[in-house]
This record gives sequence, structure tokens and C-alpha cells, in this order.
Amino acid sequence: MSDESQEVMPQDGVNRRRALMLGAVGATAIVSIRPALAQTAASVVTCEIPVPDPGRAGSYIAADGSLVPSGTAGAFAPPGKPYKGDAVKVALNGGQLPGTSYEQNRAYTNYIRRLQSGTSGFTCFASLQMPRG
Amino acid sequence: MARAESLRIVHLDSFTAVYHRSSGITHLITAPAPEILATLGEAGMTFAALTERLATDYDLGDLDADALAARLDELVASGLVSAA
Amino acid sequence: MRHVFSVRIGPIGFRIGSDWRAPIAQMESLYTDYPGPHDGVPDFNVRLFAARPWRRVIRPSVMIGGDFVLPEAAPLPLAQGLLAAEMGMNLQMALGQRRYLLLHASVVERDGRALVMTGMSGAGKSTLAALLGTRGWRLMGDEFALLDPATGLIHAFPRLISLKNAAIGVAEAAVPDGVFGPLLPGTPKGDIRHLVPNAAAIAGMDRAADPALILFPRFGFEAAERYVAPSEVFVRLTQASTNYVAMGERGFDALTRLVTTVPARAIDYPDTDRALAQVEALWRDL
Amino acid sequence: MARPVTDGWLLARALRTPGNTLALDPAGWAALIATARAEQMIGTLAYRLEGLRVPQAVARLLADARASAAQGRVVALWEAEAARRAMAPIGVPVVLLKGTAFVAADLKAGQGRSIGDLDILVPRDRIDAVEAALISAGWEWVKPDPYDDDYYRRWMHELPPLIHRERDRMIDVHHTILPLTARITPDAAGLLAWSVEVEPGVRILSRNDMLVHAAAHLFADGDLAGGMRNLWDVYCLVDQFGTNGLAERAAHHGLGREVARALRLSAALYGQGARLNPADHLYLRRLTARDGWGRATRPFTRLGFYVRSHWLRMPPAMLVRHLWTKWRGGHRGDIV
Repeated sequence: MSDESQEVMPQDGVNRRRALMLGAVGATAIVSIRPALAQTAASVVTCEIPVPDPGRAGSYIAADGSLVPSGTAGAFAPPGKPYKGDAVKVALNGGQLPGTSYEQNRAYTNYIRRLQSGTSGFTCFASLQMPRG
Repeated sequence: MARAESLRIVHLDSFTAVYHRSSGITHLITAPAPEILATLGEAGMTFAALTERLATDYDLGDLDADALAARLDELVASGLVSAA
Repeated sequence: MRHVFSVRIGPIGFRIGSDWRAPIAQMESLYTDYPGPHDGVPDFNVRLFAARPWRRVIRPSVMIGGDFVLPEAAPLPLAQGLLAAEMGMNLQMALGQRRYLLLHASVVERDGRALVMTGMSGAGKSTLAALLGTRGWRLMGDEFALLDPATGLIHAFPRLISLKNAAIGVAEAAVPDGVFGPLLPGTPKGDIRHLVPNAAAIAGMDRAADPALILFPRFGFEAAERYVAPSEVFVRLTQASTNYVAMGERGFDALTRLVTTVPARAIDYPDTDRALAQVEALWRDL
Repeated sequence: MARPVTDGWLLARALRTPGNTLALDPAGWAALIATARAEQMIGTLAYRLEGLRVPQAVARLLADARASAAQGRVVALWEAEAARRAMAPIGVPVVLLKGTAFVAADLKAGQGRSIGDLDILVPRDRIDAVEAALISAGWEWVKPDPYDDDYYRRWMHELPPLIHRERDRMIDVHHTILPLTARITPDAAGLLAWSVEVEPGVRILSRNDMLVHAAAHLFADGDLAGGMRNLWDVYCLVDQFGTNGLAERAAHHGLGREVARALRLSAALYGQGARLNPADHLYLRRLTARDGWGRATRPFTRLGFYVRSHWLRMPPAMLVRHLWTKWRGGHRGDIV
């Protein structure tokens, strides 16, 4: 286990109370790992992932991928248009989303990793997690 | 009443890896999900007790019960928490 | 089957059966210094066969079969029979391996410690591993890292190194005394040529190693390196593993242990010389 | 043994008398393992041979197979649980069939058994509600082919297969155990009525109905693919529960002949043997048509049983239409 475990799990009365954001309704905190080889062959090239979900348009994207109010320091404005599936696939495998800085790219890919069922782009994200050639 | 299922939990960084023994599925979760799981424990507690306990252990700012309910619903949907 | 060849690569035994002599003869020659399966019993079977009996002789094309198969795999021309055999072996590992967590990665070892390089096809991990294998490192494998959940060690799987397209020339120049297979032009993956791992790699293939560094190399960019957070390593390795989910809790334990104890870096490199220097520098600073 | 066994009997004998495997040479082991994998019985074999002093390479391989089966069991039970949760709001219990039922009830037949899709049985008059409940819980249609879909809905004993969009697992929702076109009509309501609860909201068929279902699936429906495994199920169920009342129950469903044949063939393969008639020998020839590389052998016997399986399922004119449509669509079926 890593050192972070101490931080995340405060022993009662020892650590000072840590701030815990419960997040807005509609954000998500869970990503499930899917098999890399048992996927149905969904179309990767044609699907798109909006960042963020149109339901939360206007939010900024923080470094860890969570959505925060626009103008939050250290967070990034959303990109103007949705990303194509193949661009996201490259980014998830360590590449870069088109037109992003390193930090920006990390924030957006973290957002995409956190996509959950019911959010726009989730099915596309799921179909991207396919074996590589 | 909700309780955490039988889980293996490893904290990585701002994300925590969780293995759910009943389903064999791995989840990567981030705040506040790990804190909710740890607070519920396998014994479980009511929503009111969970709210109170989290507010004692953490600075929740302006406590938003709807947001907490939404986080709990996600955990139930993923199977990591069972509602009873 | 008509023609049979058995071989052991690291801990894994294979039995390859073929309707044709040629692919078997090539394997016998390229794998000549390899042992046979433990106790004579293979872990996996691979079959190279004709789709219809007459296709053994008329426009012969090789279907890949075995204990585990993917539906809709296309046949290869007989001239690429060696590639078919290698693909068949990889497929058995990808679909059937349940003892080790399989990471799609190349691995080299020095002083008992392993450097694991993973990333997309074309990132150069095979080439880098082959070159490091000539410069004081032991090649453990260019395709799969076998992570043992029981020990946390990485086992070697030094199958033939599969060089593609431009990497063929790079390796031919860098390893002039290397033993190469025939050039296979126009395969589904482009031109392919196999390089036999060197004597040290074969002689040492039963020695496991402690993972010490995980690298995500990327070819074609200015030299750069960056820290990769454990959660990112975790997600990328689950996607670089064909059996992570099937391994269940053992896979989870092995992988979380790996990513929380072993540092990871992403490196960009413009050419292989720079990459080798970057690797050496990172290794020194561990 | 006078000459080496080179077909499915190698596997059958290993399961019947595990100790005899200790006489195998490396080639014999390789053939046994390849055969068991091809019949999807490697997990079963691994549990059956557990504790024997087999060669180390074999022991490792069998340990892997046991771990794999244990993980398969977890996943299968979770699918059953997911279906239970989806169907609880509409008040329909999940009645598990085949492999998932065996592991849910911890039966001998479930030890090491490979499990593919989740098969469940629901009342015919609730099937639309079940379909809607599953779809709202994340299952989706697999087949976009309109002929297949129409065919299923009109003639089959199940919904077209559904796959869960996140877990990639299939569910087959049956309302009876044979196609509506088959000449035999089992008492589907009786299957449900006699089912037994294994935990709240989860049920399995009664022990005799499990045997009837296994026999129906083998001899009145399928082309005997996977037959060695199905007969192992039959052998284990009989071994664990006996055959008390079985003949009457089978007759009630109109499947007396099929059940009797299942008992004879499972005893021939795995048990004390049985008095076989000439047709039984033909069935065994088909069931054991597998070589030491795991390849399907005896193509003509297989083809015969393939055609027979369709003959049983459909009236002749419909069969012709079905095979024609399939053939035109490029599906040749897995006959060799």
C-alpha cells in the first residue's frame, strides 16, 4: 500500500479534519475496468466524447478530471468540440488529445476515464478499451 | 441501510483501486467514494448515520444531502455497496 | 498432426502441429537452442492447418488453431507460416494464460532487476529491448511480461523477436551477428523479420527478475520524460493485459503491488540512440 | 490398454477412474488436456484429478484450470445476482438453468464446470415484462439481423440473446426448454411450479427436472455439441440425487425416451456401463469424435447429427426455408 493511505484514511482524532467534496449531482466517482479482449467490435472511429457532458456545459475540468465551477483556479476550460474516438484512444494510451497542453490533456483524459454509464460519451469510451493491434 | 460489500481496497494516489469479490470487477474510485466505503464498512449503517459520521470525520463544507445520496446511488449501481 | 514441433519459452511449453513441413522446419532451426516443455507436457497447443483438404496444396493458406482461438481470424499464405505459428503461440498466451498476469510489454534485466517497457504497437518496445539485449542487458522478452502473482517477480518469455518494417533495418545494423529468420514481406502487419534472442537470453530464460522500472516509450518526438501516476499506470496496464480480468483477485493483487512499488516514467524519443541513453540515465537514478 | 485411445474416450476414462491417468506418458497427457479443453471440461478434469501425484507440469496446468473455473463461478453467480436485482421490482424470481444453477446450489456437477451465458426460465406470460426489466438494467440486443430476430420470436423457446453493455455477458431468457416448433412440448409451467429456492429470489429446477432439461437439450434439440459435458452433468446429478421418480417425471414432460438415453450414455461414458442399443453406439461415436489435438473428427457423423438437430426442431418446409436463409447468409453452421 502507498503512503497516501495515511492521508485518505484519517485515524480518529489524530489528523485534523480533511475537506471532502461530495461533488455535484451528476458527477461521478467510479470507473469500472473492462476486459481488454472480450469487447464487441464497436465502431471506434465514428463515436465522439464531449468534454464535459452537455448537461454540465460551462463547467471547468480539474486536473483529476472532476468538474468544477467555471473559472476555478488550476482547472481548464472545456475544449470547444467533442473528441473523436480514435483521438481519445491515442490519448488513453499515453498520447495527447489534439490541441492540448500536457496538463490540459491530463485533465481531459482523467475526465474521460471517470465517465460513467448514462453520461454522454460513455459508450464510446467503453468501446475504446479494446485490444491493440 | 447500506453496507460495503467484501472488497480489496488499495489506495494509489487521488484514485483508489477496489476489487469487488462478489463480481470479480475492479473499479477505480475517487473522492468521496473511498471515504464513503470506509465509513460504511461491511457492517453498514443508515443514511442518517452515514451523514453524521462523515460530517464528524471530514469537513464537508455546506453539506449537500442530495450529492451524498447521488454518490451512494452510484456505489449501489456499481455493486460496491448493497442497499438493504 | 503430420508435422510436430515442441518447445519451451521461459516457463511455457508449446506443441505446434502443422499440415506442412515448412513452418515446422523453420521453427526447428530458429528455436534450435531452446529446451522442450517441462515433463514433456505442453501448456498450449497450436495448429496450423488447411481450411479445406485441397488447400494444403492448391494456393495453400494457413489457418491458425489451437486450444484457444479467436473467431474470424484470417488465414495467412504458406510463405508466412512461421508468422502464423508465432501468432498462434501469442494467441494461446493472450487467451489462455492463467498462471501469470500477462502484460503486453518488452522486458530486459540487469543485476536481477527488470525494466518493463509497454505501450502501443509501433512505440519501439521490441526494438529497444533487442538493442538493450546487446548492451549489457539480458533480453527477457519482446512481447509479454509474465508477472507472477505468487512472488511479484517477472518471468522471462524470450520468444523470437518480431521486428516490423523500419525496425528490421535498425536491428540488422545493430546486431550484425544476429540470427534472423526469413524476411516476410507484405504480412497483415507489414514486413516482418524474426530475430533469435541471443545466447544470454536463452541461457537465462529460467531466471525471474524483480521489476524495478516501468517505461512507456513513445517514438517520434523530441526527447522528454515525465512521471506517471500509479493510477494511470494501473489503468494502462489493465488495458495492456489480455488476462487481467480473468485473473480475478490474484490479478488485482499482483497489479496493485506492481504499480505501488515500482516507479513509472513515460519517455518520448526521436531516435533509438537517444532512447538508450534516456533508459540508462533513468536506470542510474533509480 | 491394447492400443492408445485417441478420441473422447480418453477424457471419459480419466473422469471415470482418475487414478488411471498416472499411467499416461507425456503424449497421453498432452492429448488428454487438449481434448478436455476442446470439450470445455478442463476445469472438471482439474477438480477430478486434484490431489493425484501427476507430473509437475500437469499439476501446474490443472491448478490454473481450477483457478480459472473458480473465477468463472464468481462471474456466473454475479450475473445471476444482477438478473435477480433487475427482475425483483417486477416480482419474477430468477430460475437458473444449466451451469449457473449447478454452482448456485453447490452441486457436484458444478465443480470446475465452465459456464458461458446465463440461462434463466421465466413464465411465458411475463416474458415482455422481463425483457423490459433487463433492458432498463443495461442489457441490449445482440443481433441486428431481422430474420434471426423474427425467427427467435416466432419459433424459439427463448428471447433473442441479450448482452449486458458494461459486463459483456449474455443472458438467454427461456420460457420453456424446447423450441415451440419441436414435436415434444414439455410442461413449462410444471418446471416453474416444482422449482426450488436456493436463496431469496433465486431458484433452480427440481433435481428430476434438471435431468429432464439436460436430456431435452442434448437429444431433442442440439446437435450434440458439448455432449460430453452435458452427460457429465447427468452423471453427477444421478450420482448425487439418484433417479427416484425420474422416469415418471420424464414421461410427464414427454421426454421419457431422451432421459433414458441420457442415463444409458452417461453410465457408459462415466459410470458402471449400460446395455446399449445400436443407436446408442452411434451417439457415442458422435460424442467422442475428438482427437488428441482437440480437433473435431468424424465429419460425416457430425453432419448427420447436425441435420438431425434441425429436423427435430422444425417441420420440413420450415427447415428448408431456415437452412436456405442461413446458407444464403453465409452461415454454414459449425458442422466440422
